[in-house]
Amino acid sequence: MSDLNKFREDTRAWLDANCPASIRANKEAAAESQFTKKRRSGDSVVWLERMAEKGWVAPTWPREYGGGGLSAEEAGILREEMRRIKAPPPYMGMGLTMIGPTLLEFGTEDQKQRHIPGITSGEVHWCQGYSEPNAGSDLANLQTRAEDQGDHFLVNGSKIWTSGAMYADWMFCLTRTDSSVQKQKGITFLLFPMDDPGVTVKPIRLISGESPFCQVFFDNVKARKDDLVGKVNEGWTVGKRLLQHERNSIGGGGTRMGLSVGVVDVARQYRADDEGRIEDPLLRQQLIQHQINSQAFALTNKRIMDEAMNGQTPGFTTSMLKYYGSELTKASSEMMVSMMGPQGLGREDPEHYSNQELEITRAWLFHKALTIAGGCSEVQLDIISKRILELPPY
Amino acid sequence: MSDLNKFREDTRAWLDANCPASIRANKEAAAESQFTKKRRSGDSVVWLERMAEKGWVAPTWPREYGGGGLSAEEAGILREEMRRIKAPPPYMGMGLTMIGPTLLEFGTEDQKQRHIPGITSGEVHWCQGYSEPNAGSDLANLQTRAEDQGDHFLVNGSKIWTSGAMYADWMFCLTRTDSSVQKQKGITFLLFPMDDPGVTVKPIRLISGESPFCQVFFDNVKARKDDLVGKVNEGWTVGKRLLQHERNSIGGGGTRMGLSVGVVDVARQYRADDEGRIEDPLLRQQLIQHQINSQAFALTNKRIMDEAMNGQTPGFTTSMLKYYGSELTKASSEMMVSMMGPQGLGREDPEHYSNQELEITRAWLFHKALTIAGGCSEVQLDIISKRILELPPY
Amino acid sequence: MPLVLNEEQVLLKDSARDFFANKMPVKQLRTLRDNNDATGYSTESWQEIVALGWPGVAIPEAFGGLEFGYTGLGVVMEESGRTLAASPLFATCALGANLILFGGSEDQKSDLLPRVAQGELTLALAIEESSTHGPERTRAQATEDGDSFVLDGSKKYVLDGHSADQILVLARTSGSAGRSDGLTLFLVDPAASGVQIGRLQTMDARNWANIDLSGVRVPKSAVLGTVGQAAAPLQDALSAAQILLSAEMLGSTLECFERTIEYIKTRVQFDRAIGSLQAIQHRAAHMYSEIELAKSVVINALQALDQDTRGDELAKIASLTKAKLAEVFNLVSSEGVQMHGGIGMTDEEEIGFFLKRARATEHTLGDVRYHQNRYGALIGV
Amino acid sequence: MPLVLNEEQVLLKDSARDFFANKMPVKQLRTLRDNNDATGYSTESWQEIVALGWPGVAIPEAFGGLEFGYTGLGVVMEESGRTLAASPLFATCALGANLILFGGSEDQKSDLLPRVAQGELTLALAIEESSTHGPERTRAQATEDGDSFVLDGSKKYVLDGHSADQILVLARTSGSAGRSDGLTLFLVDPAASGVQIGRLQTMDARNWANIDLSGVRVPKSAVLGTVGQAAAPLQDALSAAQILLSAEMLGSTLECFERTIEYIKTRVQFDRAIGSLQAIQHRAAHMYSEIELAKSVVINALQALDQDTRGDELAKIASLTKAKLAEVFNLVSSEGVQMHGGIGMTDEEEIGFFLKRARATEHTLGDVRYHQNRYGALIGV
Repeated sequence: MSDLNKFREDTRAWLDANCPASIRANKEAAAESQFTKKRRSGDSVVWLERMAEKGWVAPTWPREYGGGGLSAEEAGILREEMRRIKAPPPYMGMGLTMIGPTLLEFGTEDQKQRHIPGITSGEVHWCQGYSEPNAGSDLANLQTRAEDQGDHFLVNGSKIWTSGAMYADWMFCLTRTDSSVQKQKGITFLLFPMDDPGVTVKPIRLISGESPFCQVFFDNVKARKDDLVGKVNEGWTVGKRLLQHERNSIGGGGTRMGLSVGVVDVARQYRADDEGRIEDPLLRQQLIQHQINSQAFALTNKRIMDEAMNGQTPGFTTSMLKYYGSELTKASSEMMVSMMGPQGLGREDPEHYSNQELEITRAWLFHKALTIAGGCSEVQLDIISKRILELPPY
Repeated sequence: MSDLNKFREDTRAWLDANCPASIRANKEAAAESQFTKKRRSGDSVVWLERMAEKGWVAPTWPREYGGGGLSAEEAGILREEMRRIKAPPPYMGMGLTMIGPTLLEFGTEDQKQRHIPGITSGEVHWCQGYSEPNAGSDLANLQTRAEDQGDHFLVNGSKIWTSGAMYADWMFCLTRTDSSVQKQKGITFLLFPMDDPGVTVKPIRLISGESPFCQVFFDNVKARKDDLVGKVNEGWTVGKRLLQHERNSIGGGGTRMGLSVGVVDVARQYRADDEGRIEDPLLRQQLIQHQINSQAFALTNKRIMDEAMNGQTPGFTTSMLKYYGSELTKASSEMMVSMMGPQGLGREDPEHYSNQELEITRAWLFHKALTIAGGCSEVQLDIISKRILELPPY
Repeated sequence: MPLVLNEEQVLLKDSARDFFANKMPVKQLRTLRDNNDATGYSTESWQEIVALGWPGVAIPEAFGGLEFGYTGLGVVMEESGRTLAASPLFATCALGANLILFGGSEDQKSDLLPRVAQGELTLALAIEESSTHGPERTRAQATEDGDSFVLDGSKKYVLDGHSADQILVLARTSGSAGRSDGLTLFLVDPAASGVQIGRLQTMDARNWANIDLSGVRVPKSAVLGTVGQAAAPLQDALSAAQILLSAEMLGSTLECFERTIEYIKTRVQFDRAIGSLQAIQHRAAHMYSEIELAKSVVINALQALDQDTRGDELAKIASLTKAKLAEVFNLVSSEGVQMHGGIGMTDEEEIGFFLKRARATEHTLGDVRYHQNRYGALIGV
Repeated sequence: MPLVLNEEQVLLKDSARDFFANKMPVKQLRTLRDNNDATGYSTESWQEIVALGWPGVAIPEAFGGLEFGYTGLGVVMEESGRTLAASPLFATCALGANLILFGGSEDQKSDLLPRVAQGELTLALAIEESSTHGPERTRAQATEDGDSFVLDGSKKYVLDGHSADQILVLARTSGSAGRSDGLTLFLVDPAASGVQIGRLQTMDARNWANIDLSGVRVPKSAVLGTVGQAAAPLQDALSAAQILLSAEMLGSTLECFERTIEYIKTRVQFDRAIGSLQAIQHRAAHMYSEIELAKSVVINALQALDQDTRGDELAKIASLTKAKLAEVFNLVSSEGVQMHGGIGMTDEEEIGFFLKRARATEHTLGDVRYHQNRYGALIGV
């Protein structure tokens, strides 16, 4: 038996023994995976603790910081085996997906030791201080200042679109330390705790209703010198690298983006005849066109991954995937709301609208952000023009 | 009885007596209206001569140059009465629509006397020397040089898209007389005869087949000094003014652009069930959408004319009409060819394709030019952005 | 007839513009929404509208109105659309009053229309029974019983259904669902026994209600016009309402577009106003062109109403107009949010209100597909 | 299976690219057209293709082919699409040979396929009878008469119908138009008595013919496979051909796009390259994205063929692929002409050839609507 087969057997046995039955195939438990330990209770805590002990909160990270030390193949097997029993992820968040990998690459030994274990144990939640009210897709155009005060920096300004800031313990933050140079050149990447008395968090209400986003204000917030990542004025390099992790996670890749139903389901529910065929010919047409594009897009995702495995670098094709995927997802919720007619117009009125209806209506509005956030569609098209097609600058 | 009613009665009587029966409601006769006298025969000559004698080739132009001296109302009545008996226009061409009005406004008395009567008698055909191979929509970027030789200019260079150059007697032409200044400032507007030995005309074959367009080459062509219109280096003012006459005549305004059938006819012929209802639901949908836009566009043409009558200046809305109308016409022939399936793919093969089929296929290809010629769609959108929406320059 | 407003209409439009901008800005709708206001519109503002005489703009002088025509009412609706003003104007004047005018007896007109014109009576029309428009699908039953009719059925998406003084209910006195004969309209008191009204919370923060009728007894005098003959006047009244709603949508579209153009002129990204980017400009110029078409179909339709065009010819014009306006309003409001970027996603910025309203108006009295289909049928393709 | 070419396929593709660029540039097609060439393709170039072994790329070794798979044939088709090369490759190899392979008897395969692989036999398939695709609509009759069948009917748009050595004719031995049972394929000698072939002049300058069959007598051995059972192998062969045609369309699309990008980089208007204009850039970037999708569906479909996917599953993939490619090729070629401006309108510039070819390929073996509809039916909506 190969080592990988052995690993699969062991993993399966361990998961069977250690993943509490109550949280398998359980939607709420899956939602709780975004919470740190202190916001959980019961089996969800047990699961997190057991996985953290194995290092499987961050399976491929080094064991010395609480990771699992697994190879990519082993991690793949772990994912498969977890999917098999419908186990939720033990923990999710920007610590794992963004700042963790960034610190492993750019952080000092001291930073790794102080910050990574809190992530791999699911105890410390991180949020991202990137966007600013006036910056939009022009991220580098940031105004939040950090002043060197000897052993620390003093941070003043504001960040927006900070997801989950109300629950975050720490922030990784792009700050301006030099305004006299080209805007990308005077940026510094800092870490600081959210319980600093100078931090104020204000939730943002969206057109779709409540949201995880916040605006965060800084009034003389202290960031320790040894929480500077990379060098002073060279934070843009660190920050851009981290962004590559983000771009792939927005856009939805033409998928349902968390919706429990797809566009064909909705068409069948609201617009089909007794045999499930869509009555309205135009609608049927739109639906087919959409399914063709979704299928072609899914194949494109696969092809580009396959090419990457084959040694071709995807490079700026990620911009194409972000552009097309986000437009596609937006179009699908657009169609769903349209098919539901007046039943797609409800606002938090569970008496007259089903949960599914309200969910889709919220998603329709929220999906308008997909083509705006993470580099809007226009910016992605600019990148394709410049970087891939090598068209002259406008 | 009012004067206008009297005028209508007289006109009706005169037309009844003078418009030969053989050319009424006659397609070929209508096509011949683009020819000068020397290229016609029979009743078509009679009709031109009689109308020219009345001054009704150019009904509103001054009588002293061979015009009819009619008021706008009278000219309207004349048009209506001609329509009533399906009389073809006595003569058409750029002399009447473009250079004639321009000379009446900018020409010297000598120029009017020498050039206008040839137009009002339908004896002298004009062509337009504007576009150049490298200029495209950037008309002012012209290279054809004119050198001052004392009593005349020597013209060298080339013009393209010169419609009807093979039959033209004269050309009105934009030439470069100063290359050291901003490109609009060194342009001179000249007239010269096409039988100058330095003029060579080469017909252009289009993707749709034979065309009225030519490329014209100038090798030391002489233009008399007294055929300079306006001042040296100020020809752009004259040329732009003349262009306003052109812009309205291109684009087709969403109409059939000379096609004998409309998109609904074609749909009925190729894709309808026995009751005339379009079978293919998507096609029906596209067709309806197109009819809605055509109807809305027709109403918009009317509204903008009505507003102009009401004292509002249409200004740059002509750019919108050009943009939308040309896209609409292009879309309509696109649909027609699509509906005809493989029968829409013929190339000059009357054995296997009907005349109508070949006509539509040619029109489909030719209509691709509508959004390119006379200021392409992109230029019209630029004009709307800058002049109407007042967006900052890019 | 020239497709332009006459001087009086221009004056009326200007004063409506001022009124809605000053008295009923978008902020008013936000406040109504955030307060879960029970009426769903400002009764104070409505009284001001009444004082201006606008409920009677389109009502003939013979019935106490100003007889200023549909174009007059249309320009008021258009301006109300600019600020998304919530008021009984649409349900009562554009929908209810027209139905009475086209379908009521002389007595009913003389009784009801002056009260509408005076702002003393608000109306709602209960027709829809499912999420797709189509009066001929009506299943609600009206059963004759001596001197009364007894009404049973469920009505959905009734505009102002929770606040109107009287509800016009469409029910079937004969025939079966799918047929347009046998339809009858009844004036029903919302307080009558057996009437259950449930107000909906909709994303555009306007006022729809579902209404259940269970053994509701009305006298025979409550029949509007003639028993079984509602279809024809109903079609005309719906056409008129679709046109007037399109006028409102035009105002919203224009406002949304102008706000977006203003925004992109000032919003700086990568050191330049985003309105200076050609790709944005071309999309803006395309929207401009579509809006020009929208303007034309609206004024044409209002004039057709004023010229007494009725029946299928009016329905054709109404469908052309509503289909085009829904398409353009959807386009402009979607692009409006996209061009506003992140800030456009927040509830704090008003542009999102236009996006929501675009959808809600599309689904009022027939969506794009419904009107495209009907237009196609009426032009015979 | 990873959606990438293997090394051998890459090598084949590279040599095909060189071959078509050097030996069969677009200029060749222009010359054929301008000379009204009787064959409609260069027999010399075809012999070179034969020498390279490409007619047998997808034919199993057992029948004298290279057994290099459909992906192999696909990359050759793709590269031939770049120069719009006219040759018997499509009608003979992608269409005819597959039909024999899927539907012929062992004897027929052993007899015919090696001759195709050797370039000794060219084929044409006569199925269409009207301007909309749909083999089940076949009305052409085959009447049994002793040891023969007698064929009567009219066939349209037969690819290479004027030049092929043998014509595969679809006719009805039983059943009626609209049914897919009762269809039979016959091998017909174009020189046989009663066969009338009229070559069409099409705008893409490729080779279609209409074929009339009037009392054409063929022996029973001319039946391909089994009498009345042609529908299933025909569906598979058509799916394969639709996929291979899509590969060709992909090559044309890529070439058209690359030429357009090159052009806008150098074409100056108003003192700047038009490719520096953001509105043009965004349209180019959108096309790029669509083309990426087109690439993915084509390689996926070719691999599915190589993995022996057949029947409705293959039909679904074929319709997805052909529908997407037709849409993208139409888009890219229309934008290509528009972005080339005036010069793009001239016959002298080659971009117009791509525009015409886009339409012609769309209408070969089912247009966008046909394939969208079929895809919808196969995914059950």
